[in-house]
Amino acid sequence: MNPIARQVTALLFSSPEPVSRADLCEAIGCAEPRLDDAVEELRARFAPQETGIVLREVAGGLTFSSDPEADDAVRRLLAKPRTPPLSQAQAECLSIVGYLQPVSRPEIARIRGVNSDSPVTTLEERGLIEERGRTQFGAILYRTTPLFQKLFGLESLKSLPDIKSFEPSAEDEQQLRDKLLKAGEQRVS
Amino acid sequence: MNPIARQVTALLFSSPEPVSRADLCEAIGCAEPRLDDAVEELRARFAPQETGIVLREVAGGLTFSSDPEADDAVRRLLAKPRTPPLSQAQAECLSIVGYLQPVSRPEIARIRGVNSDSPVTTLEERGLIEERGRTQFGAILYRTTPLFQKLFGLESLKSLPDIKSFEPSAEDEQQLRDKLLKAGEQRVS
Amino acid sequence: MTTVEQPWTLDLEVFEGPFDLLVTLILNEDVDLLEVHLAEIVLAYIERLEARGELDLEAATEFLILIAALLELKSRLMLPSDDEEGLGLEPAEAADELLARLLEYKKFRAASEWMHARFDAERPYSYRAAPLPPELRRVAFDAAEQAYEPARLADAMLGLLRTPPVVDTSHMTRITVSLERRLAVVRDLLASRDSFTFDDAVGADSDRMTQAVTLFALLELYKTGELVWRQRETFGPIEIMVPAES
Repeated sequence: MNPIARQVTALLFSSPEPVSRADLCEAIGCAEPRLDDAVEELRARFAPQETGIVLREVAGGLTFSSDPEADDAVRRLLAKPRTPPLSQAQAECLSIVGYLQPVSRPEIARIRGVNSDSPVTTLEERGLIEERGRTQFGAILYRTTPLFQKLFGLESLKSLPDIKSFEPSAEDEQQLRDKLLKAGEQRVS
Repeated sequence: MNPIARQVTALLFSSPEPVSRADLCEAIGCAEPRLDDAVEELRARFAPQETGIVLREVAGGLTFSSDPEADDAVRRLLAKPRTPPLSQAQAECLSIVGYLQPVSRPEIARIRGVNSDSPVTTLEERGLIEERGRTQFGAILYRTTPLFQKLFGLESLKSLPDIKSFEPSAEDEQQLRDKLLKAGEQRVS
Repeated sequence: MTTVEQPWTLDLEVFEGPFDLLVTLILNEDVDLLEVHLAEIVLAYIERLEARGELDLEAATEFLILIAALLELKSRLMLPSDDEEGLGLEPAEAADELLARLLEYKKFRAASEWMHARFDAERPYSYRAAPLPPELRRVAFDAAEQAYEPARLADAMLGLLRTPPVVDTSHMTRITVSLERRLAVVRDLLASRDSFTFDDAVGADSDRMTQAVTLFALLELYKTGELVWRQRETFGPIEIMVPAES
């Protein structure tokens, strides 16, 4: 491996957080194009099923993770319980914060139709969302954290799928409207 | 690299501590001689000036470290002044401590309307606030540090922006404190 | 219209909140809404919350409101629209409003499925958990330069001094009927008479919310064995009695 690629590897290995390309260039003292070449070399070297370590681009920077193929062994060694799955309530709240951020608790509750304090608190404890200011009425606003991007393998928030792709189709909408009206009419009888 | 060598790499990468050969064998589920072969392969692969990561055999077992040839770059990256932007939660806690000091953790939580242990701990780690005695009930009291004044460019605590001009009813510190606690209670209810 | 012989069963475990339930209920092709007994769903839903150890009156109330919205929609459709007085929304508007909320919810529900899938796919990647040594977590005093604006502290302080406006809840009196109060009323009646009717329990000029909450109170007491009830004919009076000693 060329010297810059080796330095990048050492930096990514040492840093607890993903490192941006700009910070890598600054620490190494090299120009961006040379860094890009080095990153390409790393990408091949630390590809899945190559060395046990894989290069990932998440949360606005580069970082290493262990290869998923070694997941079982890693868990046995670290006696690590599997990260608890997201509950449905947490996943819904996380989607709302992810797409509407910054967004307040009352707004989350309004969209879900249920009080959402408990899943919001849990997401905050899990480090997936954090406070970001307050509304004019003093309610805390939330946004997602860099850890969210890291755990969801997102390079940035722009890597989230377009929210439009989740919108019910015009057909679905029409069907829902028809059924809703029909439900209302049926109940008249 | 062979599959066992890849697994060993993933394990050493993931573990914050050195790992003994016995623990590696157990986690991977392989016999010691096969592990020894894999370690030999790693020793060549992760030799100094090869990849930026080096394999080391220390008292507790095997571990990775960054290649000393990259020490200067690592230091430049990690020793960058630790003044990341303040989160909203941190800014609120810091302003409460700044204006009301000394102030206890439970009081900070009451004013903000949410548990504030995490931002308070981060502010303490970053050297912006420090402990200053305890209340009669044993809660730790906090005050700002000289580093806080330096990072905010304040000559003294008297140079904090004047709150009275925005909130005329907060004549003195006691009134400000009462108003804040009352606002905090209203937000929670 | 087909008759559904087999009562339709609803696996309530899979629902998150009333919108989720409603969307499913309304869109389920196999379900003839005429055959779905809303009261049973209410009961099953509340029981589920209770079984989970989270009988949160707030959540239960939200659910009742949603069911009430559906019933209200029905009742408004019964009325010629020009007869409506003092009602905030026209029936079509009421339907549109409910529809808009259901659609919005459905969108985030779909996004949450993506979140689940992504989270699971990413779980096998482990990142190194080696935190920075403490001495690198703060800037050295001598090297420190101004990095923050004091105005940030004043802004934060002013944010903390703001309070929410007092919310006008006069239009919400319908949902301030307390379950505890209705339970007490029913228990008093049980203590003083052998039997009484639902109309006795709600009072002569009760509103719909009082009726709904009283029904909920009766369901609770039925479940705990404090009362039994019967209705001899459809739409006839509901009689409530102290259970016979066994």
